[in-house]
Amino acid sequence: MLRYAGRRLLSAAVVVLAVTVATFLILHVEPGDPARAVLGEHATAREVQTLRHEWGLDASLGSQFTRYLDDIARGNLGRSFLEQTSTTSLIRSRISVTAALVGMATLFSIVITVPLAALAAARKERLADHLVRGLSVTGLGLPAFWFGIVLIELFALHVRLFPVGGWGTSFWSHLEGLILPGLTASFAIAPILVRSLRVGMIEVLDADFVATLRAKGLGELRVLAHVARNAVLPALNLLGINIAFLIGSTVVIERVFALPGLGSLLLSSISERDFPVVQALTLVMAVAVVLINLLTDLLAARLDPRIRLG
Amino acid sequence: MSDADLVLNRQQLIRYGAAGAVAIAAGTLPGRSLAARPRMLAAAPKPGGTLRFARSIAPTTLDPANTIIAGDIYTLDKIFEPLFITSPAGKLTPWLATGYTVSKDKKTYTFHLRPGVKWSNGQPLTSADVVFSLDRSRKNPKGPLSFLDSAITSISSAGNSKVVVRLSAPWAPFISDISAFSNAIIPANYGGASETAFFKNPIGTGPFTVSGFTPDAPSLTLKKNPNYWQSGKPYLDAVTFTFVDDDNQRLLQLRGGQVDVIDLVPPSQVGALRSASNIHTLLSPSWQVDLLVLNEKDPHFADRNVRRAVMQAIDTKALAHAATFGTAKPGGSFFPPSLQYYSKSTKVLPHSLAAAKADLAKSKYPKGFATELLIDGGVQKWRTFAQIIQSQLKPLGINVKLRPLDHAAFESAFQKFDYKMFIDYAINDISDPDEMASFELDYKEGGSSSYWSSFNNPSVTKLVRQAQREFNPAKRAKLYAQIQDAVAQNAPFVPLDYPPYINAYSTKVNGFAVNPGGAYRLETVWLA
Amino acid sequence: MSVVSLEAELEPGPVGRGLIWRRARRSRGLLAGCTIIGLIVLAALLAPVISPAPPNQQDLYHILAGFSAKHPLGTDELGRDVLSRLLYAARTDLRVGVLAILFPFCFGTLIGTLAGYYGRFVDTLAMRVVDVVIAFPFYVLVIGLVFVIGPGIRGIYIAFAVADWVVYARTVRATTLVVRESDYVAAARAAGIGDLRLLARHVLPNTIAQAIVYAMNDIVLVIVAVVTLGYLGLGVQPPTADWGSMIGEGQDFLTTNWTLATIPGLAVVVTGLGLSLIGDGLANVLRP
Amino acid sequence: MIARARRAQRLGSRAATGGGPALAVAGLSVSVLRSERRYVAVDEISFAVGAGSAFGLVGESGSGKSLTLRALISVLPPSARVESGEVLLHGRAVPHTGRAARRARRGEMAMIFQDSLSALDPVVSIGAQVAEAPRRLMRLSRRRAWDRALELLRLVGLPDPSSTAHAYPHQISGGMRQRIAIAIALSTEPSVLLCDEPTTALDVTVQAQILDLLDDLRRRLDLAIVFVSHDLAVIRQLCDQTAVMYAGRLVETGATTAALEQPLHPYTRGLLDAIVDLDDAVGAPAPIPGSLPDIERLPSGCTFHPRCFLATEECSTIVPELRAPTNLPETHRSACIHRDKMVRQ
Repeated sequence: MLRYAGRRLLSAAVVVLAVTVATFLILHVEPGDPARAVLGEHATAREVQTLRHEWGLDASLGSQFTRYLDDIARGNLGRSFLEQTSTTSLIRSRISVTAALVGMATLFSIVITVPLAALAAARKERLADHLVRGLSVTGLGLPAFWFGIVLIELFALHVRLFPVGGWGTSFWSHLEGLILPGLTASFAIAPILVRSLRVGMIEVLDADFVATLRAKGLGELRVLAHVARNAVLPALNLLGINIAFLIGSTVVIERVFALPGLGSLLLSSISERDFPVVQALTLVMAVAVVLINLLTDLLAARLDPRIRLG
Repeated sequence: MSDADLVLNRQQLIRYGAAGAVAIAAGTLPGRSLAARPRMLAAAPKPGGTLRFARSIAPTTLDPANTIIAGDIYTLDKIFEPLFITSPAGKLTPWLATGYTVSKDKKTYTFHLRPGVKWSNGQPLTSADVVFSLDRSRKNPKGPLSFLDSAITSISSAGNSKVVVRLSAPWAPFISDISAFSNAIIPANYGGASETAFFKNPIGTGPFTVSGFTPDAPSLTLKKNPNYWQSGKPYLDAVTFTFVDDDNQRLLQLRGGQVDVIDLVPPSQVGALRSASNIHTLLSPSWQVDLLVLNEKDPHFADRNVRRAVMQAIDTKALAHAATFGTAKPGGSFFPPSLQYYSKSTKVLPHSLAAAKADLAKSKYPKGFATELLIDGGVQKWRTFAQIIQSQLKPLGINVKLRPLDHAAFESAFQKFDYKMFIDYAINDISDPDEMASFELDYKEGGSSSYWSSFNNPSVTKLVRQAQREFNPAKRAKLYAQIQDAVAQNAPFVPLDYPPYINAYSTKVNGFAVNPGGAYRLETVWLA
Repeated sequence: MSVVSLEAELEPGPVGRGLIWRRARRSRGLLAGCTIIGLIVLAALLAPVISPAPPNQQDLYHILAGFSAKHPLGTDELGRDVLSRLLYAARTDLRVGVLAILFPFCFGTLIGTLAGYYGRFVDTLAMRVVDVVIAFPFYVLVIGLVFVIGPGIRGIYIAFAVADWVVYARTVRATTLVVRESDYVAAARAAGIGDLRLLARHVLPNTIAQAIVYAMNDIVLVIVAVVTLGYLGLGVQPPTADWGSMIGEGQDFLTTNWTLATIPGLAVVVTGLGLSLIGDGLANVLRP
Repeated sequence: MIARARRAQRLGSRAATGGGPALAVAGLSVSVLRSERRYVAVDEISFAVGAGSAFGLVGESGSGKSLTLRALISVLPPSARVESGEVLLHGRAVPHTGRAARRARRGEMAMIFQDSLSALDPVVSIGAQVAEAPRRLMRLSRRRAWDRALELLRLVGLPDPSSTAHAYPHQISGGMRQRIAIAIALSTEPSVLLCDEPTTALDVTVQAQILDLLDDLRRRLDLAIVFVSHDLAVIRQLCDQTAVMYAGRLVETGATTAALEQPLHPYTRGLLDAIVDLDDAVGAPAPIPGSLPDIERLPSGCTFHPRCFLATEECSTIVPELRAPTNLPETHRSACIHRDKMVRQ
């Protein structure tokens, strides 16, 4: 197992490097000039040029990239154009918010997915199955801001159970502030997981060992637990991918609930063409995504011994 | 709309319930400003308490000379103060300077500093601080507003309480330029600290101070400045800013009682907010005008008749009513009504499809043409404006295709003249109209080729430069009236509307007011 | 002699053509799904006849009006009739939704099957490319695309073609890994059937179920994604109506006129329901 | 022996609830849903098995014998349903479906299947699967449940229980897997063990070991065994009572020796002739003409008549009863109107 993880970490480094190169190229090709964005409309061409020179943007693309690479090698992720601070300090203060949000969303989506998928599979083609289908499709069709605002109206305004938004100061207020956003984010992932787990469980329910379990006299819940463990593989893969998408798309959730996470920083730095911050964020997110994929594969091998780690 | 009606409303609310009040409110309240509404019971201000303020943009720096972003300006103006400021009613008011004397040739100004003003660390304010601050601002190569001080040749102190400023030529907007936030006064040599260290724990003359400022933090707390020169003020002990960029979320936090004041209330919510009994909505006139800019480098819009046809085809009354829910006044002159020397009698081309068709017939493209409208796709308001303009130009045979881009791509497109029409807003940062007039009409010197419209009318440019040197208010008013008429007749751009600043706050907040530049001084605010 | 237990109505291995058709006709879910989607397509085609007003006709003095005889579903922020826009939007969304996922579905499933079946080098290479695409920030890609090919619907197809196939690849690979180990694939390989025929006849029918189920969800995801892409200049350009933009425009009025965002949202949900019924129905029919 | 001691203590409690055979089946019928229509797959089956004895159920594939077993232990597939009849444990009737059915059978009835690989959960370790029933149903602590599992694995003859317990089903041989399936069945301390052709998929040598194990367990644990198979040799070795099933009906019942030496039904005679008798070099095997009818199109009267060498006109109209030939004891019955002719041969 360790040898496999080692080899995967090596290939992960290659992936992260590839992502950095791709982002660097596209960013520098795209329209929009960060110097102009900072100096505003009244700045003269000369002023813009002095700032571009100060940031080294007037050098050739090649030399800019080599300088960027050895900066990363030395652990310096550069300074933000827009805000007079290093990208690492910007990211450090926000990464815990996004990580907590992604964690909470994953937790909620698992807690929602497994029982619903089990119910739908056990009652195939009957009322419960169609209700679960309706629920999950509603989760897909209606966007995050819709659920967010409805949850706020219900649980933060009418019933003052949770804060309307914001990250709060103490650990408890962080947690309190994450319930509604986590739930909203899970509505985006859970529907896809429910569908896949349901199909998986229906296939497993036909397997003979289910008869053995029932013959043993186990209750329906215990039987479904066994079935879920066998059917979780494809759903686990989807969960791995979706967590990666979730990291990239926390923007909407962070905006709707005013959470100071990486998502809103990513969108603002892209729209202001704050290259160092975008590149630093992409690097961090790429590392997170690759680690999550590795984790999913290791978990899959752990869950299903038949899978040989190729 | 006298205050009595508002109280009546509250009683009706109790008697008829929310639904009844909404019907009454929607019907009776005109779409105009509720600003300057005298409180009925002028209770004495109660000191103490912390104001919780949810704002849309977080500050990235507190350095007055190096920023133009709203998030920074409306934070640092609580810490640093200029010699003059603009009052909520839009008037220049002596602040750190009690007044000034000017030489006969209008080229030398002597400012008298207000006695007894102390820095937040207790040190007295001296002329050396003023000289240091103004020189630092005007000589800054990267300063977004340093062009305002281009007329200054030298600044020197005359004793501890006087400062002498020499100009290269008479310059009417000078006092207004001095009132810009970029000319706020900071201690000489940053009070002995390094520049970065200074702006992390700034020392100012303003009503509040901040310690350990970190850019882009989710919240920021300003503490009361014990040495503030206005005795007894600020009433508040502290102000906590939280930064929430989603409009709905800011509003919900106010309704949920999580904050006391919010900024940038979306116009669509103003109607609903009127029915909320514990929330007050404040619409304050601004120095902003939303413009549809026509690119004269494009053959169609080089033709004056086409531009006039476009201006007359657009029904700004309907646009303001629908797109801003009646909160903004329809466009007329290219000067916003709140700006000094705005002329009510500008010869604006009235909206009339017939006149538009007539002008188009006289142009080189009588049967119309296909064109493109560039907008910043991320802003809902511009998407709505664009679709209205698109459908209002259709009857002329002008088929408009929309081209929404993300913010940075949008800016770089029009700044490279890579557009046919585009929508954006122009805003004056100071009370003097010269900033807007020269920036938008002085093709060569304005710095933006007439707001990227390439409008180059020598007679208009002459008027603009004349107005810069005219000190007699009546003569200056006449010059700006002529300028506004010329713009209205030549239509380099179509003024669409004048959006107000819309804030909302809980009824326990008193003394909150916003000047046309969007700034709100918090030393007058107190919590009931 | 193997015991033919009564539940296994079919012999293991590939599913005969005739049998698929017979099972398809009998599956209630599939039928219900087809009727829902059929009704929506019908409404889209009959849009010019049914809708009370032209979809783009603005009435700036009657914005955000409630339900009325003239406007059964009210008017939007530009005074346009919501019902008409809803019907015309069906045309755009179904077309964009289905076309946008075709390439990802086929390409992703192909890559997933090959990676899962052949393993080792092919698998590692494919999965690392997948990791790169997943890790890449979608927004930066979209803005780049707008610059290269300009705004409009083409951008949506390319954005999804570049970014969306990875989900299919990973899902299909996971199930292929398991199917590859099963007895009848080993038996078929032992019987000397070529890899290609074996993949098509034996492996794919078993792994396609997960891909189809996801594809049906994916169409809905495309329709909703049009909102965020629209802000950045990609996708359906105003004034053309589409559900995604109607939901996005309705966001500001959610607390005052909640129906503006909710009605197109429900339209997407009903379409999603129909598609998911079809997806599950197909998955059942194709399952050996 | 630990097992015996515990059984004695449990036996006490069960005896009190009324005598009667460990398992009795009265008029059991099961129908199956095929393309929107229901067909009878098991028709009015009745038999009984006393504690410590083994009952054989013989028939070709598709005769409904496996479905019968699944009906007894109520693990019928969704498409099948019990139409009528009763299942009695120690004289007490037990419900056919639902939670009550499962609770009534807990600690009473267990079952093992033919394909041992697909009968075990592939992703759970063997020890965990054996310990699951003691842990979940008998509320034993984790430690004691694990010990019980090792004990059971030793009971079914596994050489090294602790290492096998940590392995997974796909890592061990067919024979060993079947022993584990038996261990799992025994983990619920049943009094009745249903076996659905457990040895068919195994090679002969392993088959014999499993049969010896079952026989040994029957005696030592006083188990009632129902053994389904199509292999008459296996039935002769293990079972003292036997029933022959054809197209969902019992066609002959009786002591194994009687039924297999002096068959009273032509179908049983045909089955015996189809066996390659190693010591009888001369007689070539004579397979029964035709094939098993499909339950959707069953022949009228006696369902075997199209393939029967004794068939006469009435066979296609009269539905034969299962009873002994004239003036012979009811211990050996046959469902054939010409049963008396079979006696003479």
